[in-house]
Amino acid sequence: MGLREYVIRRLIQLVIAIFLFITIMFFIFRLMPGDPLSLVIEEFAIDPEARERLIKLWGLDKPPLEQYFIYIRNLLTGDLGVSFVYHEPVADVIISRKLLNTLALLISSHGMAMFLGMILGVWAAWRRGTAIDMAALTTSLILHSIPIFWLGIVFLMIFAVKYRLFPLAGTITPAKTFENIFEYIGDYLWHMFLPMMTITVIRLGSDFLIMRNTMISVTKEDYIVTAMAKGLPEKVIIWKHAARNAMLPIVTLAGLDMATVVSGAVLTESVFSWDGIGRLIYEAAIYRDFPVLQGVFFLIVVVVLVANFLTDLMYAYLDPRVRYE
Amino acid sequence: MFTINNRSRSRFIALILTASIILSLTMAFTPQAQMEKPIKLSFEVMMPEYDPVRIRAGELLAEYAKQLGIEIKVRPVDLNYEITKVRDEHDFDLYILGFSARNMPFYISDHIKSANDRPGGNNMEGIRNATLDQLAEMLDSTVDRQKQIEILWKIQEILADIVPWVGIYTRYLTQVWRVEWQGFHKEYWGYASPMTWRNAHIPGKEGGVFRVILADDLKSENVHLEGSIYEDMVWDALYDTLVFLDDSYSPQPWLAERFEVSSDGKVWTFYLVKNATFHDGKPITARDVKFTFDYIKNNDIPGYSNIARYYVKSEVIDDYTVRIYLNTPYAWFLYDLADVPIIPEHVWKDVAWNTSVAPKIGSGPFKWSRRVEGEYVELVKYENYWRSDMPKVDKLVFRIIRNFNAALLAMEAGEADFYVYYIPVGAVDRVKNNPELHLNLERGFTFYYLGFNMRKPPLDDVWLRRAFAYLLPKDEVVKGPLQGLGEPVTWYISPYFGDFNNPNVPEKFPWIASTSANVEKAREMLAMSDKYEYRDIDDDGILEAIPKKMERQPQPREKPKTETPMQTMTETEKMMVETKTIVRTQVVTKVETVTETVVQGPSTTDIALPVVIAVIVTAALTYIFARRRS
Amino acid sequence: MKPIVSVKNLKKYYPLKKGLLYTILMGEKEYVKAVDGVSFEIYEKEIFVLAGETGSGKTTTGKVLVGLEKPTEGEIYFKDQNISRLNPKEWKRKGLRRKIQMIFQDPYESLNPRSKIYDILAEPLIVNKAVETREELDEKIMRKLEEVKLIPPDEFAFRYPHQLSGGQRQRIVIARGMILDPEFVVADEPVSMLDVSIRIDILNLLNSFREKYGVSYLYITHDLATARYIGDRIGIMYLGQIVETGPVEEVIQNPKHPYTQALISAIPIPDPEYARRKEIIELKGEIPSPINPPKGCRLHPRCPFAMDICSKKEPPMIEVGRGHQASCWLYEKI
Amino acid sequence: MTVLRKERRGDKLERLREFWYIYSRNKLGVIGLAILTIYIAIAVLAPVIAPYDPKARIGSPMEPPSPKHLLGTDELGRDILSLVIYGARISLLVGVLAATITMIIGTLIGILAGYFGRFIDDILMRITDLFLVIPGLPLIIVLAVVLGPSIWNIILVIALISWPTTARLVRSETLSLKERMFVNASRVAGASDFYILAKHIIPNVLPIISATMVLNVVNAIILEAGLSFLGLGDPTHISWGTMLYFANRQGAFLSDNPMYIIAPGLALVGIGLAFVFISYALDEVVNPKLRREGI
Repeated sequence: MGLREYVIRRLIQLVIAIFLFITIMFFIFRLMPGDPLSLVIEEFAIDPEARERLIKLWGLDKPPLEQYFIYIRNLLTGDLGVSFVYHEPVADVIISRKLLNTLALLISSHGMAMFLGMILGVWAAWRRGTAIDMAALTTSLILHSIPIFWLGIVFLMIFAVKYRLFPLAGTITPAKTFENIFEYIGDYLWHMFLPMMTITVIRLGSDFLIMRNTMISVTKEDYIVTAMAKGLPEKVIIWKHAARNAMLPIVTLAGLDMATVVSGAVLTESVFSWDGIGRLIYEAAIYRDFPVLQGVFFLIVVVVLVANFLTDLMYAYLDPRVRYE
Repeated sequence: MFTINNRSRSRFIALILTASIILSLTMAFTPQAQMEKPIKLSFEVMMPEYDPVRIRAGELLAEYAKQLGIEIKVRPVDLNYEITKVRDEHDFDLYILGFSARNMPFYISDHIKSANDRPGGNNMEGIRNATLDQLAEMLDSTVDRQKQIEILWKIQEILADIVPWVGIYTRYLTQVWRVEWQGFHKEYWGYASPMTWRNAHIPGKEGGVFRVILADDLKSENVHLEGSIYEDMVWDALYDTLVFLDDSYSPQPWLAERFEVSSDGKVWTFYLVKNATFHDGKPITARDVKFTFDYIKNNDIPGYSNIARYYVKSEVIDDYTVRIYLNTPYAWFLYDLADVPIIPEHVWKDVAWNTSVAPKIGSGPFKWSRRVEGEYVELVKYENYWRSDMPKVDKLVFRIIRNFNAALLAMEAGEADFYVYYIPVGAVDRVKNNPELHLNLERGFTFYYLGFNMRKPPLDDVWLRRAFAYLLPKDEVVKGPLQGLGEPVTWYISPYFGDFNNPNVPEKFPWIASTSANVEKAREMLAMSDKYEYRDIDDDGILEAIPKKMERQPQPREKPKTETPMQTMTETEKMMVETKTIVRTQVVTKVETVTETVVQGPSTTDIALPVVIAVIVTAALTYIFARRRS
Repeated sequence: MKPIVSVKNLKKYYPLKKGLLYTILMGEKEYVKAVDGVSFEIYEKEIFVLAGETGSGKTTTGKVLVGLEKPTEGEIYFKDQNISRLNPKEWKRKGLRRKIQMIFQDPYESLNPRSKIYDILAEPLIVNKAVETREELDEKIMRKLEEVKLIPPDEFAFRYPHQLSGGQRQRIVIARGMILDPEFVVADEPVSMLDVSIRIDILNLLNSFREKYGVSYLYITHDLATARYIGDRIGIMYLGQIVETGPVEEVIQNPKHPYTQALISAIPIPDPEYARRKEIIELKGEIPSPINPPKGCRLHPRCPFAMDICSKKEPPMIEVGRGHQASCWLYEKI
Repeated sequence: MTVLRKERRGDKLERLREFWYIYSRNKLGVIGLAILTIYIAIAVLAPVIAPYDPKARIGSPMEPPSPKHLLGTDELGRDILSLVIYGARISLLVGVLAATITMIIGTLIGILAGYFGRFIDDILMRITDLFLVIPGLPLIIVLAVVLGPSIWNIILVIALISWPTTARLVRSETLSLKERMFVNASRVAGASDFYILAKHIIPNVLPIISATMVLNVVNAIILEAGLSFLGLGDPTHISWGTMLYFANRQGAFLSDNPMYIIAPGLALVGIGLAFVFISYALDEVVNPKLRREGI
């Protein structure tokens, strides 16, 4: 039965989903009251004529439907539009230092959380029911219920204000001249430490739980029981047999859990003044920078949908039991 | 009871659901008949949700209004939403907004013209006053300062009389610097001024780095693109202007060592300093000045709309003399010039005005060095600056810290030298008690006010608006949420603008002068109304406004301190008024007929979502009910 | 005698889920031919057995008969009334729901674990508006509980299914099937999930309803022993078709179709005498896919007696005894 | 038959007792329930417990903790302890209401998709997938801006974002339930789709997803706090999120009273914990496959 047909079908679904998404987003953003110029009025008494000129310049005077068609047409040619605030093509706004900052923060923190979560999860699952497991479990449940921004503030209060161990804001020491790349990286990591720890700690809770639960079910599977019966050393069984098989769900979930990841990024970046995509989203919403908002959402959704698609394909390819339905 | 008839029951439920939805929809869209019936004094006051002080101000107002029998719902909203409702849809009762009115004397005409009482126009309160229209028209074209003052004084009196809005409080500009630094100068934004960048230094120390905290990143690297006030701080250091505004807010020569104006006020001649150069070493000549203005005019650059509007052409007399022609006498021209950076023709002639990363060859005391997006902007001293005594430091670093807590901590830690932005009240003591920091409070011109929708009865009653003016606990707002970092507003044009402020206003119009809530006075105001009778007819503790018959004229003694504006006018003004009234009235009546039919119902956004959801749910339910396996 | 139910050339195909795109790109839709041309009659007070392996289409036939599935082709008559094209609403309006009922196989699965026995039994009465008052409802439920030998009824009525044993549950399942006093009941392997020790009781219970109320049954099973115990006539199904039909005793004692013979020879029989007489017939290979069943006789790739014609033409039903028919080319000349 | 009816009530009680028996063996669950009870008591009895009126300005601004004001005062001189106590009301309201709406939307869509299948399923699931993918907080920011800040809008918006997970779960449960024999049995008995949904599907779906529903409460509470913290909440209501927002805005960070930040945060953690524990325990009770010894 056709893998090819399955791929084609999923591909078409993917395209439809993306199209549907950008349509919904476009109109939701247009629902927001005000235009990019509304904010200006509080700071400067902007001349009404100048305002109308700008509105025309940005094509906001056209009916929404026409704007939509123009948007779709531009999108098909790879043009995401021009930011109202930055006056740059949206792609340039997004693919910038901000994106790198966010990626660095998210990858390091989530990688760390995953790594620690896995180790702790495996370890706790193996000692299931003991006091240690119980303690780890309770801790992870507690972590699950801490608001991420609050933890960030508390970290700042303790480590940045009280003990001055880490900087309060920013990604590097401003205007410092770095001797070499290592010095720069060191400075960058020093700035990243607190936001990274914040996300790691919060994330650790759920990663640990997932890993622990998968491990528990994996250890009940026949091949583990067989391995135990064969008298293999415990370490070998845990790490070579059980953990490897339990790893899959956590990796998959991390990819699919983009929504939470982005939300966490918005709050964390805002607490630590980390100049990244999360802040960009927040500001774009406040400034009514529709093109940037659409661009960022487009990027996120395409990444997630394509990731989903690839994961499904991988599964379909790897696991003969998956039916292409 | 026991016999369950599924079909009839489901139909019944579906029927009820549909009926209730239709009913609620009709109720939502039915215009409320307002004209003849008593109107309940129940209002909504909008303010931007992000500002705790304005929210508290609204809550305090509501508290006192309740004592009088006026119900006020405090509704913090998104700023954009508020502006859309207020300016574009005129769908509001009361609103609180801030006005960073650095150009208030110039722009006030924009806010009071009847013609601007249109969606999107700046006359948000719906002021329809022929006299104000005349005065505004005159103000726009009057050059003579004395005359301007005369007109502005009159405008202030009329505004204080009809009360389309009431000022509540001004917030001080808060500025912090490390005590060792000196040489700061005041301008629009207090000490974050061009002259500060040129002059700041540590006495007895050569060079050094001046580190300024920017509350936001540059949105683009182009001096012509509208950014935030923080952006202007960077460009002020990078570019020179023909004139600058001194500490007392009056224009002084700068790149133009002197200037003249023709007797009709339309032709300005500027004599440039001769040793000024751009950062690439080329001299700054009259041609560059001409190019700068032509460039603005030809591109219609939004940030300089006044220049574009009044500028006709320039004439290069010689390398260092340029003559600028305006289409009408324009008194505020010099003030505007203080904002126009002189750009080099040889660099900009082929550059589009709105490129996001434009050349940064400036004319100012600092050269562009580098910028790390989201982190900092670094400028270095331009060694060949025409003022050899400036700048005093080697480097000017703008460090971007958006979080004010972090910014203040950076100041404390000695990581920055100068901070102009919001200081949370909780942190004021901490700054004050720090011997290394100096906290400067500057009155400034930003003020926050309560605006009325005068189109909407009973807010069309001047006595009700005056009552509101009496209900505003301005002092409590200042003492409470503002923690003394500001002062009550009792004027229509800030004393900051010197002579433009009419000092008689508080004395003549006690409701504007009132700084504490005075419920009794407010009640008196209501009693004096000739338009409505304010009485609680349904005994719910909230007053109703009952329209009075038109025959009942107000008794003359009820308006003791106000005169008809016409009587106070000079003869020339009267003439102008008469000639223009015909045109005006036509416009006004036309617009009025439109606005009168505006129906006050709930806004579409308020009901759209619940309705959509309700419809979907009902549809889904009815679907389940109706469906049988086929 | 008139049949109470007669099934004529019944077909039930399930389309393979392929999606629109596949149909457009690849043309023809593919089907699982679960039931492919089945005909039989059931007479009043008769128990007709449908027997066959898993996947032979017997359960699908049962589902179509009670209206759970719609036939792709063919007709079903209930007392001269064509019920094959009716939708659930019409089933109810014509009162067929009260006359045709089903007893399910799995007593664990077929009772909602969150409903009490009382509610389970009340459901058919309520949805069919078969009772007027609460008293009547209570009374009917009590009576049925007694009839299925769950005594005293109030002991059981307010329990949850998980509080009962498997046999007791199956009695509940039967009580539910019988509570509307139906005339025809499809019993889908009603005893297959039960311990052998209580199977007889359940079968006897079914029989008692036939004696008492004259209910006819379509008894679906893969177990020829119970078929022999309870059935009057039997139809042996293979790949969606009936290959042999006739009186139960006759078909089991004297099977004609090679498939039937193979089925019967697979039954372990404790009687050595009988076992010795039996010839062992073994089929080759696995049961083929019902998506593309073999052409001609469906058994031919597996049949030890396969002839040329078997792969070319489908055999007709051939009379091999009194009321005994088999669809096999072996008997063409007889 | 009077005897029967008495028995019926007793039976329900017994079921409850049985449930409690299993549940009470789960220590975390009991702790969670205890915490929740305390919170509810605080919310209900707020006027009695709170030492001051939360809106009254009774002290000087930003006082550090003292015997008079156990947690100090805020920038308006209001008692922080009283504010935290009253904040329980809004947080609970938001959490429970948002979770309820989430559950209603999610269950409705999940059941429709799962039960009726085919194109309804296709359409609903594509929409669900889309909502599942859209990053929640940014969309909430946008919607909060669209709808304006009010506690009801926030509840609505949170529900609008959270339903897809529930819908997916309900759908898969419905899919397996509708193939169960007792559904077929009911159909043969002549029950309509509506009857089957109401009597058989929903009662069987809800317990299985109950743990998720409880978890939705935590998510809603934390989301509300996050939104409020960003300044997109409803500043006229006292919730822990808006308290943190004001604390942050007014520089409690740098003032003498860190409790302004610590206290509402801890309150949030506590309520979150209660629901997380309960959810965890419920999961073990309802999905016995997960049940483990010793916990």
